[in-house]
Amino acid sequence: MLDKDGIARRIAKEIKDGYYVNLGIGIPTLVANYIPANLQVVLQSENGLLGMGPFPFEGEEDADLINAGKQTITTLPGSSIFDSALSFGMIRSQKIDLTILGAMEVSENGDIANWKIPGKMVKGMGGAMDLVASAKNIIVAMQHINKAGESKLLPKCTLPLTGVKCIKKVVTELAVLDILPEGGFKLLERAPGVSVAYIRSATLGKLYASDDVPEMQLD
Amino acid sequence: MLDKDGIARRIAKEIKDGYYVNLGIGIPTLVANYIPANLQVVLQSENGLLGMGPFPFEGEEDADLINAGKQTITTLPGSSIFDSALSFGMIRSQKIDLTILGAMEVSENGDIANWKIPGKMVKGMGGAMDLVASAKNIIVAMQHINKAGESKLLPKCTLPLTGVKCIKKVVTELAVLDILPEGGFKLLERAPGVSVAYIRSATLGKLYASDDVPEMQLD
Amino acid sequence: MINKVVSGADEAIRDIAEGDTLMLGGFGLCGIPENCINALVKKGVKELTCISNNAGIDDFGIGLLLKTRQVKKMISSYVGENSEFERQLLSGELEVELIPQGTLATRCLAAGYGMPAIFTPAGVGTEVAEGKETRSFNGKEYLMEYAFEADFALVKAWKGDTAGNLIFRSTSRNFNPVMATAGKITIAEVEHLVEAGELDPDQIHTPGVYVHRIFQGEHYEKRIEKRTVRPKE
Amino acid sequence: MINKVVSGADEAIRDIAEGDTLMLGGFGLCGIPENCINALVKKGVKELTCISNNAGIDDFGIGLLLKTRQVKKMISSYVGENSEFERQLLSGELEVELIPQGTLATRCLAAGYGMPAIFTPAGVGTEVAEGKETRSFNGKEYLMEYAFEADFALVKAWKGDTAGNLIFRSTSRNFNPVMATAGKITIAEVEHLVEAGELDPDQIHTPGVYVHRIFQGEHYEKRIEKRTVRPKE
Repeated sequence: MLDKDGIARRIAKEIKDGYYVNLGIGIPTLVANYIPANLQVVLQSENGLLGMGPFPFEGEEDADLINAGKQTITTLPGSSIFDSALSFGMIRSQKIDLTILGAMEVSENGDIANWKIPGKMVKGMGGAMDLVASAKNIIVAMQHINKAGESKLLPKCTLPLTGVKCIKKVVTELAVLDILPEGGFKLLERAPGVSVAYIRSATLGKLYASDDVPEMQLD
Repeated sequence: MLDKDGIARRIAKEIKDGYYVNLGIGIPTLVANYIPANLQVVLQSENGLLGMGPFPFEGEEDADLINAGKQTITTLPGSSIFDSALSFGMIRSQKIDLTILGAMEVSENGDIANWKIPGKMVKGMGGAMDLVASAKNIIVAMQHINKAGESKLLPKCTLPLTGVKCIKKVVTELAVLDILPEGGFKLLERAPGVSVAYIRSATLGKLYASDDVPEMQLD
Repeated sequence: MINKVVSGADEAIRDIAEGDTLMLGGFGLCGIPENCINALVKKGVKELTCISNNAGIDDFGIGLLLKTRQVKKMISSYVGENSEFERQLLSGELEVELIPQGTLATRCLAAGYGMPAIFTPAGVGTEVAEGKETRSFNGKEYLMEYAFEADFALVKAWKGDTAGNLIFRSTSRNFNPVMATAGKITIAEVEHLVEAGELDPDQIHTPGVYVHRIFQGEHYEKRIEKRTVRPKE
Repeated sequence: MINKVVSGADEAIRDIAEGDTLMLGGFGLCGIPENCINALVKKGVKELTCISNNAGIDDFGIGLLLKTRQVKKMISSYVGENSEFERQLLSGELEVELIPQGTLATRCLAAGYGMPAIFTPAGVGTEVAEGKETRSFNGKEYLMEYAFEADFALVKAWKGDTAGNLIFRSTSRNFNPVMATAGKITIAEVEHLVEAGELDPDQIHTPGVYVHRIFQGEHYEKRIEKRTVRPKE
């Protein structure tokens, strides 16, 4: 079973040379730590920055330079700044190659719910609805089962949706799964030490899995 | 009867302090020469400039700095440069207080034709259709009668239209006229030495004129 | 050029009236019109509808206007950093309309560019789409969303000149330029107000035609919401 | 950052093929992609559809492509400065679609901003509106116009860096930034190519994400179409 950093490490392997990537809040943010140094990759922050760098050194924080999670950050050589309209313009026009974000639930037809729990204070969808509706390539980083032990990979989402039929890949503490165009989760890789049977038991949505699904390589 | 500069001088009197103004090609361009120096007025050029200044001094032409008529020009302190989309954005959102342009024909309901003569080589509408469709305040600078002696202020335009029901004021070599919301030209001023009768004979569209219409004051 | 300078925040916001709709620039606490907000608190004008990506925190930004109960309705994409906000929302004192961040930005853009409506895929198939017109283009479904109408846009820039031209600094740009284009009256507060001619025309983010009033702000706090750092190596 | 640099115009346009649709930046002869046009003439690729505000003059700009009969169709707002153009148009060799300048710019914007269609009042009630959907908003009529699709956008900037970020100079900006956002492949030629990090992130007009290939152009002529001057006082 993977911890959060393990999920981030596995997702980082999906990032290809020359990608522009948008990382959501939570586990996705950790992915930045595992992008191989030899790849040319640019991180977009939807508040208006391409080329997000690491956190600033202590004492060098700049209140005018934050990411979409409102954290102080830095720029890199080649960074560019733009306004919110152009930022979502490039998202809608699919200039961002890969979007990684968290989810509360994902369904077997690719729907995602990650912004609202009825009865709880609703904080808002931020940029998530724009990202999932527009991105050509979305990976969801999430826990396979919630704290009550229930599957979050479902036949149908129970929570209010963020987007429909948009998710193509899910990485959890247990597995890497594709969502098939015709519906259903296809098990691609098992987390180290996790059995297909266990993944099957933890997946409420339709699961396609051969018995010889390989174990993830995290190197 | 006014010459072209006279028409430009009369139109310049319509410009108020604090106006952003777009001047078309031809007589409208001349208006810039007659804007009183004590007024704060900014000229927009729709190729992407606010704050158009005079022609450059000889030897100081800059190929990168032209107006919508492709003439070399200068900027002024406080000028700004922007792209074509924002330029027409500010035109559509009515940030330009006054548009002055030429016309081949104007009709009594405010239609204008100024871009195409069937049978002749058609060069294109440029920005004219955007300007007439969006501007809140348009003055047409034109000749009252064409070279064949025919009126260009008509019941209905005969040439392909540039815009419909958009012109509110016309200044010609003979007169200043408003176009009434209910239709018809209302004679406001006569050019020096021109009679109401003559203007009536030169206007094919419906003309409303009292016998004591005043003569223009040009300074 | 046309001089847009006013003496300060109080003069700039003098005619904002009960029931008005305001746009306020900024993302979180970054690039918010601090002086205008403080002046609105002082003026006490009520029943405001505020279009702003976020709602500030309890003791800064729009949070100050919430504390004084001047806000009737918030139109935002994310409002989660504010306990007074939560209290008023749950008690029904405050109306909230949550809309996707890109839709928020693009509805401002639409207003500034004179486009009455735009199409976006954001929210298709979700509760955001309820009651909205949808339309397919090239096999993909879009929502039609309308341009915002705001009585006033309040924006904060780094530098501005007397002609109203604005330059923003780093990610404090965010919603400010699009909102600046979208207000019926746009008020800009700047950290550095300079004479017309001191800014390079090529570097101006918001042309002065969109700005109706400009003033030099005072005592910028520029609070940091989430200070994240790494140790010096 | 991602390095977008190619060796020159020939490499940049290597895969532009017969029948492709191109956007070409510039207004008149101001800010046109001179090097790309010359390379296209050399390559001889034919049957091009060119989206460009103007069509150059007989011996410069897109006029060069017309002379070699490489252009099947022009989509422009104003084409009047070119006798070869006129000849081909009258003889039926060249197809021309004239559209309002603001519509041209906004259809590029729409593509770059991922908006499938926009509404504009330009052309309502004229022959431009023929066959187009109209719609009323707040009592005013608009045409629905579609985003452009272009295989390649060819733009010319003043400065650019290896990451593809662009800065334009003065009114040579014009259509270049909106077209840069709108091409499936965007090729930028620049007068000054610098290393990533040499441009101020706040001053970049076109973020590098929109630019796929960049190169330093050579021998810029930058011809002036209408030299207008005043005598030195």
